[in-house]
Amino acid sequence: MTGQAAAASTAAPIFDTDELVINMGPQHPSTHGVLRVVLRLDGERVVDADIVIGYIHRGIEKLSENRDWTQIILLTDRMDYVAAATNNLGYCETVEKLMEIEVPRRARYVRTVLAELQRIASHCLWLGTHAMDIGAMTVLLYAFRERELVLDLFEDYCGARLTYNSMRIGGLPLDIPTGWDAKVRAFCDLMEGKIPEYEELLTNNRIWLERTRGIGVISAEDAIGLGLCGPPLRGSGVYRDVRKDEPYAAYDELDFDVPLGTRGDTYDRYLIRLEEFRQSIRIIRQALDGLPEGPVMGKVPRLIKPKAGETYHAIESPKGELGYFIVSDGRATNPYRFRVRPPSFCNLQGLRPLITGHLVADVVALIGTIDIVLGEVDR
Amino acid sequence: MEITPAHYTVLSAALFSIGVIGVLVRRNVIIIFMAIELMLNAVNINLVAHARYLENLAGQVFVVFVIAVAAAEAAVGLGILLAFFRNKETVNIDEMNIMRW
Amino acid sequence: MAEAIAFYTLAVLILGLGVAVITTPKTVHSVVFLVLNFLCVAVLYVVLRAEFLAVIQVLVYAGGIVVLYLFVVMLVNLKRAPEAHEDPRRLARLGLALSGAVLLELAGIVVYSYGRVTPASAPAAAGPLTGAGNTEELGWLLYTDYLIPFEVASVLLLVAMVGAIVLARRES
Amino acid sequence: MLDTIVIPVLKIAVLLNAVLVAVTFMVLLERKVIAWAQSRLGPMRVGPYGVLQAIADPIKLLVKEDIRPVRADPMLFTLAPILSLVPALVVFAVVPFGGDELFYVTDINVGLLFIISVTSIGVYGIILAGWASNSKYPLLASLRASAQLISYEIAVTMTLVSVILTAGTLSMVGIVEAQQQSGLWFGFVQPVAFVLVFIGGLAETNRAPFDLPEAEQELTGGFHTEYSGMRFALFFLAEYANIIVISAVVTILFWGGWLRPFPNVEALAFLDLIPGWIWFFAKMFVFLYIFIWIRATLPRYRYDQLMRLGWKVLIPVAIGNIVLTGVVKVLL
Repeated sequence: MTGQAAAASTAAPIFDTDELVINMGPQHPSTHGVLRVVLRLDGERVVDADIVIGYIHRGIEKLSENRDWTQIILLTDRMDYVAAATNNLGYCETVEKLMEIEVPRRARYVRTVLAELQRIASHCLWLGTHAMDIGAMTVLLYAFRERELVLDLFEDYCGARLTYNSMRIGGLPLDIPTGWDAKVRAFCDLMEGKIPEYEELLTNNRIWLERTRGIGVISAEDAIGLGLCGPPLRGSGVYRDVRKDEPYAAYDELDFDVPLGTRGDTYDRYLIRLEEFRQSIRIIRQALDGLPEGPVMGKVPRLIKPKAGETYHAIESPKGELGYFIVSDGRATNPYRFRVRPPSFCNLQGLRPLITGHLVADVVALIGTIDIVLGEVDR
Repeated sequence: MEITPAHYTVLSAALFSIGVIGVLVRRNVIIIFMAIELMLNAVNINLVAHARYLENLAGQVFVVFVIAVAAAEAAVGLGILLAFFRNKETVNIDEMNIMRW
Repeated sequence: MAEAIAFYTLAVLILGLGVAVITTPKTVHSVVFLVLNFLCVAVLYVVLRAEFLAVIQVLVYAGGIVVLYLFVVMLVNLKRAPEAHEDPRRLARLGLALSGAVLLELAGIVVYSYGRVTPASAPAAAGPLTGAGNTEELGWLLYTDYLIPFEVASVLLLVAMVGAIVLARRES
Repeated sequence: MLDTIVIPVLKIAVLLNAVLVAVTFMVLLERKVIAWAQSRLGPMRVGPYGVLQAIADPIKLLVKEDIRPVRADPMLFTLAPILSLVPALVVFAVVPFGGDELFYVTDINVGLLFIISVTSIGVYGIILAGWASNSKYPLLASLRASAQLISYEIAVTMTLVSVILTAGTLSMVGIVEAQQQSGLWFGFVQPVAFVLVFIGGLAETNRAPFDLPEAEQELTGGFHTEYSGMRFALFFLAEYANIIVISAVVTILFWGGWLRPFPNVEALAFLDLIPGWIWFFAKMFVFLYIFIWIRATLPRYRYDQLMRLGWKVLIPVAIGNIVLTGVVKVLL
């Protein structure tokens, strides 16, 4: 074998077959964390994809089985770390359901406000990164500018900006600070003016339309079959929103619409999330208007120790249906079994059928459109 | 130190011979194509040089045609090469001994 | 004097790069040498007052045709060197000898033809072609005296284009 | 001796330095303008309002560690950045910054073709960089880049034919003089050609929305993924030098180069107080600004859409424009 032959065979035999295998991630600018996608390409077209997860698996579920019930709230912060408040909410409500604790009405309203603020923050992050993946860099900065304001509100409320640990079993640790509701209202007014700014940059932009219309189409049957949830499911026109179907917190007392898509493509999912901004603002305003007086903490026993039993409870996190399944054996001060149904993980199921047949450039758009957080996928 | 057409002709002849060596000695078809391009260029040098010294632009016109032919040759030749490579995984001219596949 | 310096420098470069093209083991390097060779030839055209051709040489040859070669070289990434297969019927030495014969023959022609013309009658003293209008004159010739060859060339290019697409397309 | 060697060499030296300095400030301008578009401040630390960032960046790149992947092809890996920078600088030889002989290195009778052909050499830098890195993303990016460059080169060259038809010359100075004689900038005579050339210019310089070869989100940085330090800086310089070239060429071909607005209207003669080169740089600056503005605003095209735009829209329109120009030229 001559030197050249040796060089040629050690150099990745890229064009030996007609397929090229490339490894997207875990270090890649647009896999939103440490997702790894092994793509088999024919030219630039994706023939098949293998999705590898587990790079930030921290064993949160197992850890939770060795923590007492209150300590787990802090762990849930670290699952979907861009939407910690909804994670807290889901967990606390599940335990409350298990223990049949009555949560004061004021606490439920404040929780709703927090959850919707969190939805705005999470969608801001999604919008910015999704647009950035498709190359519109300015939207990223605009969206993060508004997300910053939400984080400021959270900081005002609980002192933390990312991992809030903002709820307790039975209610809230703190009542809202004075003047906080006025600040939230001011933010809502401001945010309402900013949504058209994003829309101006994207919604009718020809390049944006070409990059998202008809890309990653998924039919309603397929979406249900794949177990998608949240905006990807609603983008295909399936009416499913836990806030409406199984109301929790104060959603049954508030009025809002669930936006639905018709074509089930990336553009529809984009429109839905933009509409959810508006709906969230609407919910926050109603909740603040109707904010009842009263305590924010219900009657909770000193030692939280649910009686033996199991329960499943789901909420609508910004990314979809976030469910907690908890088994208590009634003896220990920790759960016997703790299991999370993370929306990001379920939606990630859809990635492979979505990207197959599309181009490499679409892969990043489609990873963006299902809006995953790897912390939640791996847990 | 005056440069005469003879100088250019000698240069052209030498370059042409290099091309001939390439075609006759190398077995990689791509290299052989490139050697042919060298020969075409040798011819072009000759044409341009004589166009200048005979004050007749016809030589330059022919260079334009030669370049056009070279482009056509490269396109078709490389197309055949790619089609062949897809079937036999080789660019060795000695292994190109079949008339059809 | 200036022309002599330019000529000899370019001649050395052209021949050296030409030899490099056919001797380098790596095909990609060959292509790079070929580009450099063509650029030198283009400069030689400038010396010969054929600016338009020089530019065309760079644009079409260096910027177009050789890119095609480079593409093919990159697509045809070989597992084994094409030279590894030795055909016993192939006679490289004979090839070299034949090439030498061609060179000798060409040299003979040059010596024969230019040896007989006396320097006085040689047209070597010709000055630069008329001024700046090289491109215009060339265009004029192409569209009048050489119109039919020009059209034939364009048809040839069209055929080549269609042919290349048909050949390179994958049968599915 | 003085006229044939000393003065041209001096001009070249001044021009090269000016271009390189302009490039560093162009980078600063881009960072600043994009920052303002995104409601940020941009570089603020080095010097007042970050002005000295333009000096700090090259210094940083110069002293950075130079990394060459083990399996890279040493010769081509070194050659590629050079091959991409040199053509970008060489074209400045025929760009006239003013009407006086002082403002251009040379005026050759095939100036415009010279620019087209020399920029077409720049593609080698990109292809070879991708190939020599011996890495998949750069290879993919370099294949994209070369296909893109060649396609858009065809469109731009086709379009320029109609400008050449209008001007009747290939000389850059001659084209501006033709605009002076006709009293009308070619931008008004050939608006379609202007738009096509500008779009093609965006694509040829790999700028947003056609920046696929360096699409960070898809290809992790494109063909120069494996490059670092000064080698990377050479690609960077080449890209921005090319942007300046395109802006200059567009200014010369369509917006009268160094001519003041309405060059034939006597009433505006007072505008001649402003020297031609200032007009030139002002116009060029507008285009540089538009380049940056577009980058801050638009998403990126997908590869197949880019190719479709090039082959199915720009080239047919360019051919139509040639035919139209020819017909009008014959009729008038």
